[in-house]
Amino acid sequence: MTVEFPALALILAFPALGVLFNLFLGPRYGRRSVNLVGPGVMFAAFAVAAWSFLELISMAPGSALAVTLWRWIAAGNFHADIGLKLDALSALMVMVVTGVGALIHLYSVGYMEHDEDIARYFTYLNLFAFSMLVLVLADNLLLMFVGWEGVGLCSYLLIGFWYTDRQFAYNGRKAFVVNRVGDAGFMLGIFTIVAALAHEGVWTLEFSQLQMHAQLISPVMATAACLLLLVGATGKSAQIPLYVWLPDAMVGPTPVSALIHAATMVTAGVYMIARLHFLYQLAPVAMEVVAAVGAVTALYAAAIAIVQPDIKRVLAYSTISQLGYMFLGVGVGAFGAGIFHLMTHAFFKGLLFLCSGAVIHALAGEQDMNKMGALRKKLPITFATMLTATFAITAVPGFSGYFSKDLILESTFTSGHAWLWLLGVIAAGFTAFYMFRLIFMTFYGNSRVEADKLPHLHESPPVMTIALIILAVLAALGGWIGLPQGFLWGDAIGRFLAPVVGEFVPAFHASAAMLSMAATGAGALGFALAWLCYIRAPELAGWIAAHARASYQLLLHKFYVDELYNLLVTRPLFFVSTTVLGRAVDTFAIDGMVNGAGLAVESTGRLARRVESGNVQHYALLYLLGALGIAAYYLYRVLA
Amino acid sequence: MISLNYMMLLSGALFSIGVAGVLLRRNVLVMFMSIELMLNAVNLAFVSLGNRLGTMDAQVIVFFVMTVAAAEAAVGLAIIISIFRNRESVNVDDFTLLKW
Amino acid sequence: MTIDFVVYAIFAVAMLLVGLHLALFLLYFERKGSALIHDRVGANRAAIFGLGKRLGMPNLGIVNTLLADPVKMFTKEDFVPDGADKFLHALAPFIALFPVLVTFAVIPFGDTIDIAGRTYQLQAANLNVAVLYVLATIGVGVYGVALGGWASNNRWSLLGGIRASAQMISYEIALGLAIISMVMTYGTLDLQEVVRMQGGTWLGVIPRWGILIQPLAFVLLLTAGVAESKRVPFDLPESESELILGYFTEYSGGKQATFMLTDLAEQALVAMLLVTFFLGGWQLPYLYRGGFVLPGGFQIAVGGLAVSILGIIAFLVKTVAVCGFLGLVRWTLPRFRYDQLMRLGWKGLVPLGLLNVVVTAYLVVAFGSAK
Amino acid sequence: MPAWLFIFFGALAIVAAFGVIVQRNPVHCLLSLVLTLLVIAVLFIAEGAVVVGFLQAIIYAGAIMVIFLFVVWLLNIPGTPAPGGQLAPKFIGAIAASALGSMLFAFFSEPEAAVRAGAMAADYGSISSLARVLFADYLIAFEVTSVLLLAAMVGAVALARPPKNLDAKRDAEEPRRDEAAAG
Repeated sequence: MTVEFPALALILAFPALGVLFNLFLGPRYGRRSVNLVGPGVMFAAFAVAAWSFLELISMAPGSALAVTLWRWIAAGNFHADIGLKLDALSALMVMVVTGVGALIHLYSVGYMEHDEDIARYFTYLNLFAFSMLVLVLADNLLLMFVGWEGVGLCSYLLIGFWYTDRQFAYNGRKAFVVNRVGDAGFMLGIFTIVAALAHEGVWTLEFSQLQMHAQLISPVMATAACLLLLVGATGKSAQIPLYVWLPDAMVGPTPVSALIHAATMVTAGVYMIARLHFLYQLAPVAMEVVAAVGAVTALYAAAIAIVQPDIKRVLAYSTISQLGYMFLGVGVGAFGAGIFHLMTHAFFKGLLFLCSGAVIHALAGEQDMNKMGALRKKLPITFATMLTATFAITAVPGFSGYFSKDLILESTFTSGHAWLWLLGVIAAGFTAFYMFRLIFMTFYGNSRVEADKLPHLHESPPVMTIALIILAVLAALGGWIGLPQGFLWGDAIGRFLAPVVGEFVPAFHASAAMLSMAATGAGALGFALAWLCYIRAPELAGWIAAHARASYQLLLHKFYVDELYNLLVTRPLFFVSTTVLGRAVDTFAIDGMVNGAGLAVESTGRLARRVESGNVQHYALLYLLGALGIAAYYLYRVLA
Repeated sequence: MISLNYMMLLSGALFSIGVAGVLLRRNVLVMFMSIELMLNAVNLAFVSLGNRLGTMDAQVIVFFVMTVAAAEAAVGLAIIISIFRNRESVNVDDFTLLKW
Repeated sequence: MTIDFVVYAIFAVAMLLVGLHLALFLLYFERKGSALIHDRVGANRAAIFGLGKRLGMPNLGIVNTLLADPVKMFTKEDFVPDGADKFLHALAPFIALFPVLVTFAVIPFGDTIDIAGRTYQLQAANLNVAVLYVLATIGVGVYGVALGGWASNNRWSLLGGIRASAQMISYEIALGLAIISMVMTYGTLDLQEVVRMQGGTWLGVIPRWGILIQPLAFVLLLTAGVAESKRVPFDLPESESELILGYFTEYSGGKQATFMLTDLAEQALVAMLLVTFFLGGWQLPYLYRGGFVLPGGFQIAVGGLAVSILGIIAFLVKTVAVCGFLGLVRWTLPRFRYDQLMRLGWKGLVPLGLLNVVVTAYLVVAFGSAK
Repeated sequence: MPAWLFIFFGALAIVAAFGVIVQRNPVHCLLSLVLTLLVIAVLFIAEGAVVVGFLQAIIYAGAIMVIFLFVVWLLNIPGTPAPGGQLAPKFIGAIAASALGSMLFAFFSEPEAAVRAGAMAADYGSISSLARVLFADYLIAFEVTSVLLLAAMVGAVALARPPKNLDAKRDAEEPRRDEAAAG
């Protein structure tokens, strides 16, 4: 059942207020007020969210809180409302967004302490939080799309936050454009759904309604819609083929990378698929595609991550790969598992980014791991927390990542996708390798930090470390809400989500223990290799790079995908627009028309202006003559 | 009671005189006065027709015409003054800005 | 019919004479009254060939006011300045005087009177829209002054004329508002009716005079009226200290006399209007057709004709009294400055008038007009 | 109104109207116009529109025309504007005007159309009847008219006020004048 709960609006209201304040008053009232308001509104929103969450879990499973603010669009039979709905799924998302978001806002206060433009920064950040909350709270696809676009915009604004650097601005634009491609698919998907349903006489985009009438949609249409939506998802969640923007997005401030490009926005695709699971279940083909995309992306990105020198890029590719896991999870029908991993990933990946941020902050903006090392002593808290996160992501048993990733792999296998499972396992191995490589290169070995950076090498201020510690706790223990079946309280989160996203039904049963053994083994192997290459025999890495040059270069240049896209898409596009459209069509056809019209008018005007003496009396005279003509006509009618 | 025709003829004559004044005089003020004259000619026609039809509406309309005339006089004269301030002239042949 | 014509002609002439003599009286009052107030002798030629002294006549200055001045005036050279618009210069004084004189026609100076078995209203022209008529004539009265100022090709005259017309237009509004409120009160445009309604008494004691119903309107009409007649303290158009003699600087002889007569006649007219609207016109308290009915209940029978005559006398007495009052005002108050004049007119009287009209409207709707 | 009176007033009106357009001096034109207006007011009254007639005298002749008079004086125009300007338009204009006149003449000299004489109310043209129509049937128009007058007043003030720079100049001169007064 659904309960009217107006307080939901507050969750949106607080960030909105933050935006307004930071936008209009922030610059005037200065850094302190902004530092207070920016995170403050997020904590307020988190408080409200928590309250709503408690309300929700106190109610019967499967119930939801909802509030409809106002009728937004009404066109014929179709109408869309500004309606918010908080069911299990969105509740989880809201908790993650507001919670992690609040922590990262807090962290930003410290991280951006040297930046002039703090007000603009928090304006964007609050705006992002607002849009993201709209996205997850929306009770219909259209409003969700608004949030979807909003987060895209904020991502663009924040990637290009230091717009004075052309490269950064370019990356921001790249992210935006790529996202637009995805959004186009998303929109087409929406249209497809509307068309398919309208064909059956149902005009709605509300999720509950959609679910109710989903079976009206023919499998073909469903598949089409799902694939189109998937395009959108791959754009937003940086999956093959539209992942290229995410690594470049790393030029933004690190908290942004943590919040937007790790914890929340990029998971929007997963959320959307989970939200529309009923639609995807109608289209097995689409499901397969999702799963395949996920698995391949996971492995692919992990492979690239292995060789990247830039600490944030490593994390970026790791994010892509983890998102791949999520897609894999929802792809094989284990929506709960996907969301579960989404949550844990939000914790540990957010944390990883914040830690890397702390490192970069300490090194005054240095991001190249070849210029780090032996920071263990200098940054104890950062090291500890980052290690925790690493354990979590590499699925060390007991840490949050273990449970969620395991659940995904297990569901993959038991749903009969052995090959995808294998890819996942290998990816897990890669994950372990590159993560520990990161740890080792950053915190162990001998210091390669440049001399001038050494003196002011310092642990981050408490305002940052607090966030780190809290997230570390979450990253460590966050997984325990989803234990394996029949183990203590079992898969609590799965049960919590089940009413919304449905139960996962394995095709056959396999021993969970064995499967997790395999994954963990792969992880251990990766760890061992990393230890070998970067601690035991540091020269080994260089030796491998030297001897397997081809593959090394291939990985280093990310399989040359950017260059490929450049060749296949960008170049032709530019050619067509500049040469064909720009020169031929615009210059000749359009300009010709416009100028021709102007010329015609001008010449006629040059003739007609003779009449315009500018003398009122002449006008009056002409007027009178016209009147006389008319009057004469009537007079004739009367007399004759 | 005067025959309607004569009344209408009178108002027609006044109207034509007003028209002539607007068309022939170069002095803006006099043109303005001629416009007032035309208005009054029409008012006269209104009143006499209203009398024949036994309706008060005509007189109400005349009333409104007077009000509008007052407003128009105020604004029009203000415009004339401001033009005069720039042009030092009330000769309508000098005001030929109203073209291309 | 002819007799009607004759009768009304007589009435008209009578009224005209009354107005002019009032003006003359005012002229006299100008002299002696002002002298009285200023504590000086003033006009003091009382006797011809010392006759009066021998007869022991008091030194009233009758001669030089009522005889010498007019004679001097009309025998002076009629001077027309160079470059003046001769035609208008000659026409202006009469354009100024004419409206004032014709206005006297609608002032009721008495109740009905029976002549040759017919009953006549004691009023030169019994107009049922007399009030509008008065307003119209006052409105047109502006032109004489304005043209007089303009036609004599003299910048002080022109200034005087402009001042005069601006002042008169401004105060016409207050005047009109005051009169409108009275019209609403009595629900008629016929002055005779207005006066009739002021007959009788409240509680058998208080006469039903308009001033008791509309004191504010009285004040407004008084002030605006004085301003209309361009008398002190509103005589800026002819303020000798600034503009030699204002719009009739360039006038002399008969024309100047006409202008002065206009002012005086206007003052008389204002007095009559005040009397008619507020002071019961020709109504003599406790006097009815049958005769007096005193508060105590005593009755004194009076013949119809006598009643009419008593009414006329009452009207004249009241008018003279008001004229005297205006004279007092004239010799008491200093002159306004021009901005003060306009502020008083637009920010003082007009809002008050509007307020009065609104209140009156509410009251009339609530309790019906005084009819 | 007897015929001879009508003929008198009609002739007077037409003569005065011609006076408006033929006289050289704007002031004389204006006076002729005032005369015309007054005659028209008389004709109104003769046609039973008593109140409107008096209003014509009060508002038109008594107020609006005085404003005209002010403006004429304010600009004190030379009595005879410099001759010149194209004459062709004037010529055509004269012809057109006379054509209009003759057309109207032809039109109105038709035998009186069968105008249904509505029942003439006893108080036709009285202020009460006018008020009844004005405040019942035309109330909204009436109110709108009041707004129109307000707008006209504001507009007139805004237009006729001298441009800013003039004020500025005057302010600039102000202190000097004070010094002159002091010295």
